[in-house]
Amino acid sequence: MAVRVSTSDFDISAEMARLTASDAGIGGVALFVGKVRDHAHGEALSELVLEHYPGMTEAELERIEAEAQRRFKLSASLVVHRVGTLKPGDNIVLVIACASHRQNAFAAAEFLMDYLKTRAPFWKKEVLENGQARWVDARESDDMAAAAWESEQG
Amino acid sequence: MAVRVSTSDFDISAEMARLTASDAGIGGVALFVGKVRDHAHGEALSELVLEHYPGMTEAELERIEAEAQRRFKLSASLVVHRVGTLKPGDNIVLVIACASHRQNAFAAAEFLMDYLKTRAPFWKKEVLENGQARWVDARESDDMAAAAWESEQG
Amino acid sequence: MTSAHDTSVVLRYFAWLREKTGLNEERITLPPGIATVGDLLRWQTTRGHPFDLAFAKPDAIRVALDHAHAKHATSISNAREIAFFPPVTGG
Amino acid sequence: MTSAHDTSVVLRYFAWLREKTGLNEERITLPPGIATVGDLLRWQTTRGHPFDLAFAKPDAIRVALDHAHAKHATSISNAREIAFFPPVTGG
Repeated sequence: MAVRVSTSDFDISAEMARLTASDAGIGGVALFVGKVRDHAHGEALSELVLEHYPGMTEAELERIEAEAQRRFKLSASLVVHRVGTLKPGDNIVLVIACASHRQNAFAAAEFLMDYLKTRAPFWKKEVLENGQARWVDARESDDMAAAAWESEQG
Repeated sequence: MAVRVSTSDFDISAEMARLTASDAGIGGVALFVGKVRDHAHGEALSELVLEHYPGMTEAELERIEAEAQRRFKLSASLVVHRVGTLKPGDNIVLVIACASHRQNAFAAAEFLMDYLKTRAPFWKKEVLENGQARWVDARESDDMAAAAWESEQG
Repeated sequence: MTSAHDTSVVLRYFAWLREKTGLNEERITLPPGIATVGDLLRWQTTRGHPFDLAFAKPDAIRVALDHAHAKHATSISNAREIAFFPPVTGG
Repeated sequence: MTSAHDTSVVLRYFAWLREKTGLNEERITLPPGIATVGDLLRWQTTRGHPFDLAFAKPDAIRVALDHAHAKHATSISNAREIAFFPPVTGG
Protein backbone atom coordinates (compact mmCIF):
# COMPACT_ATOMS: atom_id res chain seq x y z
CA MET A 1 0.00 0.00 0.00
CA ALA A 2 1.58 3.27 -1.04
CA VAL A 3 0.75 6.73 -2.34
CA ARG A 4 3.16 9.17 -3.91
CA VAL A 5 3.09 12.70 -5.32
CA SER A 6 5.84 13.35 -7.82
CA THR A 7 7.03 15.85 -10.38
CA SER A 8 8.68 13.07 -12.41
CA ASP A 9 7.18 10.31 -14.55
CA PHE A 10 6.61 6.74 -13.37
CA ASP A 11 7.69 3.39 -14.84
CA ILE A 12 4.60 1.20 -14.90
CA SER A 13 6.46 -2.11 -15.32
CA ALA A 14 8.84 -1.34 -12.45
CA GLU A 15 6.05 -0.19 -10.14
CA MET A 16 4.01 -3.29 -10.87
CA ALA A 17 6.97 -5.63 -10.41
CA ARG A 18 7.75 -4.05 -7.03
CA LEU A 19 4.12 -4.29 -5.93
CA THR A 20 3.61 -7.94 -6.86
CA ALA A 21 7.06 -9.30 -5.93
CA SER A 22 6.19 -10.19 -2.36
CA ASP A 23 2.86 -11.96 -2.87
CA ALA A 24 2.48 -14.90 -5.25
CA GLY A 25 -1.20 -15.18 -4.31
CA ILE A 26 -1.96 -12.26 -6.62
CA GLY A 27 -3.92 -13.44 -9.66
CA GLY A 28 -5.21 -10.15 -11.08
CA VAL A 29 -3.70 -6.69 -11.39
CA ALA A 30 -5.80 -3.79 -12.69
CA LEU A 31 -4.00 -0.60 -13.64
CA PHE A 32 -5.13 2.79 -14.81
CA VAL A 33 -3.05 5.55 -16.35
CA GLY A 34 -4.49 9.03 -16.88
CA LYS A 35 -2.80 11.06 -19.60
CA VAL A 36 -2.80 14.67 -20.78
CA ARG A 37 -4.97 15.03 -23.90
CA ASP A 38 -3.84 17.34 -26.68
CA HIS A 39 -7.05 19.32 -26.72
CA ALA A 40 -9.57 20.88 -24.33
CA HIS A 41 -13.07 21.92 -25.41
CA GLY A 42 -11.93 21.85 -29.04
CA GLU A 43 -8.86 24.01 -28.46
CA ALA A 44 -5.28 22.80 -28.85
CA LEU A 45 -3.65 22.34 -25.44
CA SER A 46 -0.12 23.51 -24.83
CA GLU A 47 0.41 22.62 -21.14
CA LEU A 48 -1.44 21.25 -18.16
CA VAL A 49 -0.32 22.68 -14.82
CA LEU A 50 -1.11 20.55 -11.77
CA GLU A 51 -1.27 22.18 -8.36
CA HIS A 52 -1.85 20.29 -5.13
CA TYR A 53 -2.04 20.71 -1.35
CA PRO A 54 1.09 19.09 0.10
CA GLY A 55 0.28 17.23 3.29
CA MET A 56 -3.44 16.98 2.68
CA THR A 57 -2.90 15.26 -0.67
CA GLU A 58 -0.97 12.40 0.88
CA ALA A 59 -3.40 12.16 3.82
CA GLU A 60 -6.42 12.04 1.52
CA LEU A 61 -4.87 9.52 -0.88
CA GLU A 62 -4.01 7.30 2.09
CA ARG A 63 -7.59 7.47 3.34
CA ILE A 64 -8.91 6.56 -0.12
CA GLU A 65 -6.44 3.71 -0.47
CA ALA A 66 -7.29 2.34 2.99
CA GLU A 67 -10.99 2.34 2.07
CA ALA A 68 -10.27 0.49 -1.21
CA GLN A 69 -8.17 -2.04 0.71
CA ARG A 70 -11.04 -2.60 3.17
CA ARG A 71 -13.74 -2.94 0.50
CA PHE A 72 -11.90 -5.07 -2.03
CA LYS A 73 -9.43 -7.11 0.05
CA LEU A 74 -6.45 -5.96 -1.98
CA SER A 75 -3.11 -7.71 -1.73
CA ALA A 76 -1.32 -4.51 -2.70
CA SER A 77 -2.05 -1.13 -4.25
CA LEU A 78 -0.36 2.03 -5.43
CA VAL A 79 -1.38 5.55 -6.34
CA VAL A 80 1.14 7.88 -8.01
CA HIS A 81 0.02 11.38 -9.04
CA ARG A 82 2.19 13.89 -10.84
CA VAL A 83 2.24 17.63 -10.18
CA GLY A 84 3.87 20.55 -11.98
CA THR A 85 3.81 21.38 -15.67
CA LEU A 86 2.88 18.56 -18.04
CA LYS A 87 2.64 18.34 -21.83
CA PRO A 88 0.10 16.54 -24.08
CA GLY A 89 0.79 12.80 -23.99
CA ASP A 90 2.40 12.96 -20.54
CA ASN A 91 1.21 10.62 -17.82
CA ILE A 92 -0.74 12.26 -14.97
CA VAL A 93 -1.78 9.47 -12.65
CA LEU A 94 -1.11 5.77 -12.08
CA VAL A 95 -3.34 3.50 -10.04
CA ILE A 96 -2.57 -0.19 -9.46
CA ALA A 97 -4.78 -2.65 -7.59
CA CYS A 98 -3.67 -6.24 -6.94
CA ALA A 99 -6.09 -8.95 -5.80
CA SER A 100 -6.60 -12.69 -5.99
CA HIS A 101 -9.15 -12.35 -8.77
CA ARG A 102 -9.85 -9.84 -11.51
CA GLN A 103 -13.25 -8.58 -10.35
CA ASN A 104 -11.88 -7.08 -7.13
CA ALA A 105 -8.82 -5.70 -8.90
CA PHE A 106 -10.96 -3.92 -11.52
CA ALA A 107 -13.48 -2.62 -8.99
CA ALA A 108 -10.73 -1.29 -6.72
CA ALA A 109 -8.94 0.52 -9.54
CA GLU A 110 -12.20 2.21 -10.59
CA PHE A 111 -13.03 3.07 -6.99
CA LEU A 112 -9.57 4.58 -6.45
CA MET A 113 -9.93 6.73 -9.58
CA ASP A 114 -13.50 7.83 -8.79
CA TYR A 115 -12.56 8.90 -5.27
CA LEU A 116 -9.25 10.43 -6.26
CA LYS A 117 -11.05 12.58 -8.84
CA THR A 118 -13.52 13.98 -6.31
CA ARG A 119 -11.55 14.05 -3.03
CA ALA A 120 -7.78 14.33 -3.56
CA PRO A 121 -6.72 18.02 -3.53
CA PHE A 122 -5.30 18.45 -7.03
CA TRP A 123 -6.25 21.23 -9.44
CA LYS A 124 -5.60 21.39 -13.17
CA LYS A 125 -4.97 24.55 -15.12
CA GLU A 126 -5.12 24.29 -18.91
CA VAL A 127 -2.79 26.48 -20.93
CA LEU A 128 -3.98 26.64 -24.53
CA GLU A 129 -1.84 27.16 -27.59
CA ASN A 130 -3.64 30.47 -28.16
CA GLY A 131 -2.13 31.66 -24.87
CA GLN A 132 -5.28 31.51 -22.76
CA ALA A 133 -5.14 29.75 -19.40
CA ARG A 134 -8.06 28.51 -17.33
CA TRP A 135 -8.73 26.36 -14.32
CA VAL A 136 -10.53 23.13 -15.18
CA ASP A 137 -14.09 22.88 -13.85
CA ALA A 138 -15.05 19.87 -11.78
CA ARG A 139 -17.27 17.44 -13.72
CA GLU A 140 -20.64 16.56 -12.32
CA SER A 141 -20.25 13.06 -13.80
CA ASP A 142 -17.23 12.50 -11.53
CA ASP A 143 -19.26 13.44 -8.45
CA MET A 144 -21.96 11.00 -9.52
CA ALA A 145 -19.43 8.22 -10.11
CA ALA A 146 -18.03 8.68 -6.61
CA ALA A 147 -21.49 9.00 -5.06
CA ALA A 148 -22.54 5.69 -6.64
CA TRP A 149 -20.05 3.87 -4.41
CA GLU A 150 -21.62 5.40 -1.27
CA SER A 151 -24.77 3.35 -1.69
CA GLU A 152 -22.77 0.13 -2.10
CA GLN A 153 -21.34 -2.15 0.58
CA GLY A 154 -20.44 -0.30 3.82
CA MET B 1 -5.59 -2.76 -32.42
CA ALA B 2 -3.53 -5.89 -31.99
CA VAL B 3 -3.62 -9.37 -30.52
CA ARG B 4 -0.65 -11.61 -29.89
CA VAL B 5 0.02 -15.12 -28.60
CA SER B 6 3.49 -15.53 -27.20
CA THR B 7 5.66 -17.92 -25.22
CA SER B 8 7.69 -15.01 -23.85
CA ASP B 9 6.83 -12.34 -21.29
CA PHE B 10 5.62 -8.83 -22.16
CA ASP B 11 6.90 -5.42 -21.11
CA ILE B 12 3.88 -3.44 -19.97
CA SER B 13 5.54 0.00 -20.17
CA ALA B 14 6.86 -0.64 -23.67
CA GLU B 15 3.53 -2.01 -24.92
CA MET B 16 1.63 0.94 -23.51
CA ALA B 17 4.10 3.49 -24.90
CA ARG B 18 3.79 1.92 -28.37
CA LEU B 19 -0.01 1.89 -28.16
CA THR B 20 -0.43 5.51 -27.07
CA ALA B 21 2.39 7.09 -29.11
CA SER B 22 0.30 7.86 -32.17
CA ASP B 23 -2.78 9.39 -30.54
CA ALA B 24 -2.53 12.34 -28.13
CA GLY B 25 -6.33 12.36 -27.76
CA ILE B 26 -6.06 9.41 -25.35
CA GLY B 27 -6.94 10.50 -21.81
CA GLY B 28 -7.43 7.14 -20.08
CA VAL B 29 -5.66 3.80 -20.34
CA ALA B 30 -6.98 0.78 -18.44
CA LEU B 31 -4.73 -2.26 -18.19
CA PHE B 32 -5.16 -5.72 -16.75
CA VAL B 33 -2.49 -8.29 -16.05
CA GLY B 34 -3.42 -11.85 -15.12
CA LYS B 35 -0.77 -13.74 -13.14
CA VAL B 36 -0.10 -17.32 -12.10
CA ARG B 37 -1.07 -17.80 -8.44
CA ASP B 38 1.10 -20.00 -6.24
CA HIS B 39 -1.78 -22.20 -5.14
CA ALA B 40 -4.81 -23.96 -6.55
CA HIS B 41 -7.66 -25.24 -4.37
CA GLY B 42 -5.36 -25.02 -1.33
CA GLU B 43 -2.52 -26.98 -2.95
CA ALA B 44 0.88 -25.52 -3.78
CA LEU B 45 1.22 -24.99 -7.52
CA SER B 46 4.41 -25.92 -9.33
CA GLU B 47 3.58 -25.03 -12.94
CA LEU B 48 0.75 -23.82 -15.10
CA VAL B 49 0.75 -25.20 -18.65
CA LEU B 50 -1.18 -23.17 -21.22
CA GLU B 51 -2.39 -24.85 -24.40
CA HIS B 52 -4.16 -23.02 -27.21
CA TYR B 53 -5.58 -23.50 -30.71
CA PRO B 54 -3.27 -21.67 -33.13
CA GLY B 55 -5.25 -19.91 -35.82
CA MET B 56 -8.55 -19.92 -33.97
CA THR B 57 -7.02 -18.13 -30.98
CA GLU B 58 -5.95 -15.16 -33.06
CA ALA B 59 -9.23 -15.13 -35.00
CA GLU B 60 -11.29 -15.20 -31.80
CA LEU B 61 -9.20 -12.55 -30.04
CA GLU B 62 -9.55 -10.29 -33.07
CA ARG B 63 -13.32 -10.77 -33.04
CA ILE B 64 -13.45 -9.90 -29.33
CA GLU B 65 -11.22 -6.86 -29.81
CA ALA B 66 -13.30 -5.59 -32.75
CA GLU B 67 -16.45 -5.87 -30.63
CA ALA B 68 -14.79 -3.94 -27.77
CA GLN B 69 -13.65 -1.30 -30.24
CA ARG B 70 -17.20 -0.96 -31.55
CA ARG B 71 -18.86 -0.78 -28.14
CA PHE B 72 -16.42 1.50 -26.36
CA LYS B 73 -14.95 3.70 -29.13
CA LEU B 74 -11.40 2.77 -28.26
CA SER B 75 -8.47 4.75 -29.62
CA ALA B 76 -6.25 1.69 -29.34
CA SER B 77 -6.15 -1.71 -27.68
CA LEU B 78 -3.94 -4.72 -27.18
CA VAL B 79 -4.34 -8.30 -26.03
CA VAL B 80 -1.25 -10.42 -25.35
CA HIS B 81 -1.69 -13.98 -24.04
CA ARG B 82 1.12 -16.30 -23.12
CA VAL B 83 1.22 -20.03 -23.82
CA GLY B 84 3.55 -22.80 -22.73
CA THR B 85 4.82 -23.61 -19.24
CA LEU B 86 4.56 -20.81 -16.66
CA LYS B 87 5.60 -20.57 -13.01
CA PRO B 88 3.86 -18.95 -10.01
CA GLY B 89 4.22 -15.16 -10.27
CA ASP B 90 4.57 -15.24 -14.06
CA ASN B 91 2.36 -13.02 -16.19
CA ILE B 92 -0.32 -14.83 -18.22
CA VAL B 93 -2.29 -12.16 -20.01
CA LEU B 94 -2.11 -8.42 -20.72
CA VAL B 95 -5.07 -6.34 -21.86
CA ILE B 96 -4.79 -2.62 -22.62
CA ALA B 97 -7.69 -0.35 -23.60
CA CYS B 98 -7.12 3.31 -24.54
CA ALA B 99 -9.97 5.82 -24.75
CA SER B 100 -10.65 9.53 -24.37
CA HIS B 101 -12.07 9.02 -20.89
CA ARG B 102 -11.61 6.53 -18.10
CA GLN B 103 -15.10 5.01 -18.03
CA ASN B 104 -14.82 3.57 -21.55
CA ALA B 105 -11.25 2.42 -20.95
CA PHE B 106 -12.23 0.52 -17.78
CA ALA B 107 -15.37 -0.97 -19.32
CA ALA B 108 -13.47 -2.13 -22.40
CA ALA B 109 -10.70 -3.78 -20.37
CA GLU B 110 -13.28 -5.68 -18.31
CA PHE B 111 -15.23 -6.63 -21.43
CA LEU B 112 -12.06 -7.92 -23.13
CA MET B 113 -11.18 -10.04 -20.09
CA ASP B 114 -14.72 -11.40 -19.63
CA TYR B 115 -14.96 -12.44 -23.27
CA LEU B 116 -11.41 -13.72 -23.50
CA LYS B 117 -12.08 -15.97 -20.48
CA THR B 118 -15.15 -17.55 -22.05
CA ARG B 119 -14.41 -17.53 -25.80
CA ALA B 120 -10.68 -17.52 -26.59
CA PRO B 121 -9.42 -21.11 -27.03
CA PHE B 122 -6.88 -21.42 -24.23
CA TRP B 123 -6.75 -24.22 -21.68
CA LYS B 124 -4.87 -24.30 -18.39
CA LYS B 125 -3.37 -27.37 -16.81
CA GLU B 126 -2.25 -27.09 -13.21
CA VAL B 127 0.78 -29.10 -12.14
CA LEU B 128 0.90 -29.29 -8.34
CA GLU B 129 3.99 -29.62 -6.19
CA ASN B 130 2.72 -33.05 -5.10
CA GLY B 131 3.10 -34.15 -8.73
CA GLN B 132 -0.58 -34.26 -9.64
CA ALA B 133 -1.72 -32.54 -12.82
CA ARG B 134 -5.25 -31.52 -13.73
CA TRP B 135 -7.04 -29.45 -16.34
CA VAL B 136 -8.66 -26.35 -14.86
CA ASP B 137 -12.47 -26.37 -14.88
CA ALA B 138 -14.29 -23.45 -16.47
CA ARG B 139 -15.84 -21.15 -13.86
CA GLU B 140 -19.57 -20.54 -14.01
CA SER B 141 -18.93 -17.00 -12.71
CA ASP B 142 -16.93 -16.27 -15.85
CA ASP B 143 -19.82 -17.37 -18.05
CA MET B 144 -22.16 -15.13 -16.10
CA ALA B 145 -19.78 -12.16 -16.37
CA ALA B 146 -19.65 -12.56 -20.15
CA ALA B 147 -23.39 -13.14 -20.43
CA ALA B 148 -24.07 -9.90 -18.54
CA TRP B 149 -22.63 -7.93 -21.48
CA GLU B 150 -25.05 -9.62 -23.90
CA SER B 151 -28.01 -7.77 -22.41
CA GLU B 152 -26.22 -4.42 -22.64
CA GLN B 153 -25.95 -2.08 -25.62
CA GLY B 154 -26.09 -3.82 -29.00
CA MET C 1 -3.12 -32.33 -52.45
CA THR C 2 -6.79 -31.72 -51.73
CA SER C 3 -8.95 -31.83 -54.86
CA ALA C 4 -12.13 -29.83 -55.34
CA HIS C 5 -14.14 -33.00 -54.71
CA ASP C 6 -12.32 -34.04 -51.56
CA THR C 7 -14.95 -34.40 -48.84
CA SER C 8 -12.49 -35.12 -46.04
CA VAL C 9 -12.28 -32.90 -42.98
CA VAL C 10 -9.59 -32.34 -40.41
CA LEU C 11 -10.65 -33.09 -36.84
CA ARG C 12 -8.58 -31.47 -34.09
CA TYR C 13 -8.51 -32.22 -30.37
CA PHE C 14 -7.38 -30.01 -27.50
CA ALA C 15 -6.68 -30.23 -23.76
CA TRP C 16 -8.18 -33.35 -22.14
CA LEU C 17 -9.87 -34.35 -25.41
CA ARG C 18 -6.43 -34.49 -26.99
CA GLU C 19 -5.16 -36.56 -24.08
CA LYS C 20 -8.15 -38.92 -23.97
CA THR C 21 -8.26 -39.53 -27.73
CA GLY C 22 -4.48 -39.65 -28.00
CA LEU C 23 -4.82 -37.50 -31.14
CA ASN C 24 -3.77 -33.99 -32.00
CA GLU C 25 -5.59 -34.20 -35.30
CA GLU C 26 -6.80 -36.62 -37.95
CA ARG C 27 -8.00 -36.29 -41.54
CA ILE C 28 -11.15 -38.24 -42.09
CA THR C 29 -14.09 -38.62 -44.48
CA LEU C 30 -17.25 -38.52 -42.40
CA PRO C 31 -19.95 -41.12 -43.04
CA PRO C 32 -23.17 -39.82 -44.60
CA GLY C 33 -25.99 -38.56 -42.37
CA ILE C 34 -23.93 -36.29 -40.14
CA ALA C 35 -25.59 -32.90 -40.54
CA THR C 36 -24.98 -31.02 -37.30
CA VAL C 37 -22.38 -30.63 -34.61
CA GLY C 38 -24.63 -32.71 -32.36
CA ASP C 39 -24.68 -35.54 -34.96
CA LEU C 40 -20.91 -35.42 -35.08
CA LEU C 41 -20.58 -35.70 -31.29
CA ARG C 42 -22.93 -38.70 -31.24
CA TRP C 43 -20.97 -40.32 -34.08
CA GLN C 44 -17.73 -39.93 -32.10
CA THR C 45 -19.17 -42.12 -29.31
CA THR C 46 -19.73 -44.91 -31.86
CA ARG C 47 -16.07 -45.13 -32.87
CA GLY C 48 -15.08 -47.42 -30.02
CA HIS C 49 -12.20 -46.97 -27.62
CA PRO C 50 -10.98 -44.32 -26.74
CA PHE C 51 -13.59 -42.14 -28.46
CA ASP C 52 -16.52 -43.65 -26.56
CA LEU C 53 -15.03 -42.51 -23.26
CA ALA C 54 -13.68 -39.17 -24.52
CA PHE C 55 -17.10 -38.19 -25.89
CA ALA C 56 -19.26 -39.78 -23.19
CA LYS C 57 -20.40 -36.34 -21.96
CA PRO C 58 -21.14 -34.28 -25.08
CA ASP C 59 -22.51 -31.36 -23.04
CA ALA C 60 -19.01 -30.84 -21.62
CA ILE C 61 -17.53 -30.52 -25.10
CA ARG C 62 -17.26 -27.39 -27.24
CA VAL C 63 -16.88 -27.47 -31.01
CA ALA C 64 -15.44 -24.98 -33.48
CA LEU C 65 -16.04 -25.03 -37.25
CA ASP C 66 -13.21 -23.43 -39.24
CA HIS C 67 -12.00 -21.45 -36.20
CA ALA C 68 -15.44 -20.23 -35.10
CA HIS C 69 -17.47 -21.41 -32.12
CA ALA C 70 -20.50 -23.52 -33.08
CA LYS C 71 -23.53 -24.67 -31.12
CA HIS C 72 -24.56 -28.33 -31.08
CA ALA C 73 -27.43 -27.50 -33.44
CA THR C 74 -25.18 -25.80 -35.99
CA SER C 75 -24.89 -27.41 -39.43
CA ILE C 76 -21.37 -28.61 -40.20
CA SER C 77 -22.07 -28.08 -43.93
CA ASN C 78 -18.81 -27.10 -45.63
CA ALA C 79 -16.48 -26.97 -42.62
CA ARG C 80 -12.93 -28.08 -43.49
CA GLU C 81 -11.56 -28.06 -39.95
CA ILE C 82 -13.58 -29.13 -36.93
CA ALA C 83 -12.14 -28.85 -33.43
CA PHE C 84 -13.23 -30.49 -30.18
CA PHE C 85 -12.28 -29.07 -26.81
CA PRO C 86 -13.46 -28.51 -23.23
CA PRO C 87 -14.82 -25.09 -22.15
CA VAL C 88 -11.98 -22.63 -22.41
CA THR C 89 -10.03 -21.51 -19.33
CA GLY C 90 -7.61 -18.82 -20.46
CA GLY C 91 -7.03 -15.34 -19.10
CA MET D 1 7.03 30.31 18.27
CA THR D 2 3.41 29.39 18.84
CA SER D 3 2.46 29.44 22.54
CA ALA D 4 -0.14 27.15 24.06
CA HIS D 5 -2.52 30.10 24.22
CA ASP D 6 -1.99 31.20 20.62
CA THR D 7 -5.41 31.25 18.98
CA SER D 8 -4.15 32.12 15.51
CA VAL D 9 -4.82 29.86 12.55
CA VAL D 10 -3.11 29.43 9.21
CA LEU D 11 -5.39 30.05 6.24
CA ARG D 12 -4.28 28.55 2.93
CA TYR D 13 -5.53 29.24 -0.59
CA PHE D 14 -5.27 27.06 -3.71
CA ALA D 15 -5.91 27.27 -7.47
CA TRP D 16 -8.08 30.24 -8.44
CA LEU D 17 -8.63 31.17 -4.79
CA ARG D 18 -4.87 31.59 -4.45
CA GLU D 19 -4.81 33.70 -7.59
CA LYS D 20 -7.83 35.84 -6.67
CA THR D 21 -6.69 36.51 -3.09
CA GLY D 22 -3.06 36.88 -4.13
CA LEU D 23 -2.18 34.78 -1.08
CA ASN D 24 -0.64 31.35 -0.65
CA GLU D 25 -1.25 31.49 3.07
CA GLU D 26 -1.65 33.87 6.00
CA ARG D 27 -1.53 33.52 9.76
CA ILE D 28 -4.46 35.27 11.39
CA THR D 29 -6.42 35.46 14.64
CA LEU D 30 -10.08 35.09 13.75
CA PRO D 31 -12.58 37.49 15.30
CA PRO D 32 -14.99 36.00 17.86
CA GLY D 33 -18.30 34.54 16.67
CA ILE D 34 -16.96 32.35 13.87
CA ALA D 35 -18.14 28.87 14.79
CA THR D 36 -18.52 27.00 11.51
CA VAL D 37 -16.95 26.74 8.08
CA GLY D 38 -19.99 28.64 6.77
CA ASP D 39 -19.36 31.48 9.24
CA LEU D 40 -15.77 31.64 8.06
CA LEU D 41 -16.78 31.87 4.39
CA ARG D 42 -19.21 34.70 5.18
CA TRP D 43 -16.53 36.51 7.19
CA GLN D 44 -14.13 36.31 4.22
CA THR D 45 -16.57 38.36 2.12
CA THR D 46 -16.45 41.15 4.75
CA ARG D 47 -12.69 41.65 4.46
CA GLY D 48 -12.90 43.95 1.45
CA HIS D 49 -10.97 43.64 -1.78
CA PRO D 50 -9.91 41.09 -3.04
CA PHE D 51 -11.63 38.76 -0.56
CA ASP D 52 -15.14 40.03 -1.34
CA LEU D 53 -14.79 38.94 -4.96
CA ALA D 54 -12.85 35.72 -4.27
CA PHE D 55 -15.51 34.52 -1.81
CA ALA D 56 -18.58 35.90 -3.61
CA LYS D 57 -19.83 32.39 -4.42
CA PRO D 58 -19.29 30.34 -1.25
CA ASP D 59 -21.06 27.28 -2.72
CA ALA D 60 -18.23 27.00 -5.27
CA ILE D 61 -15.64 26.83 -2.49
CA ARG D 62 -14.43 23.77 -0.60
CA VAL D 63 -12.80 23.93 2.81
CA ALA D 64 -10.42 21.56 4.61
CA LEU D 65 -9.72 21.65 8.35
CA ASP D 66 -6.30 20.29 9.25
CA HIS D 67 -6.04 18.33 5.97
CA ALA D 68 -9.55 16.84 6.09
CA HIS D 69 -12.56 17.85 3.98
CA ALA D 70 -15.21 19.76 5.94
CA LYS D 71 -18.80 20.69 5.14
CA HIS D 72 -20.03 24.25 5.49
CA ALA D 73 -21.88 23.25 8.67
CA THR D 74 -18.78 21.74 10.31
CA SER D 75 -17.46 23.44 13.45
CA ILE D 76 -13.98 24.89 12.98
CA SER D 77 -13.33 24.36 16.72
CA ASN D 78 -9.64 23.64 17.20
CA ALA D 79 -8.44 23.61 13.60
CA ARG D 80 -4.91 25.00 13.21
CA GLU D 81 -4.82 25.04 9.42
CA ILE D 82 -7.80 25.91 7.28
CA ALA D 83 -7.63 25.66 3.50
CA PHE D 84 -9.89 27.17 0.83
CA PHE D 85 -10.03 25.77 -2.70
CA PRO D 86 -12.32 25.05 -5.67
CA PRO D 87 -13.72 21.55 -6.25
CA VAL D 88 -10.78 19.25 -7.00
CA THR D 89 -9.94 18.25 -10.57
CA GLY D 90 -7.08 15.76 -10.34
CA GLY D 91 -6.76 12.30 -11.86
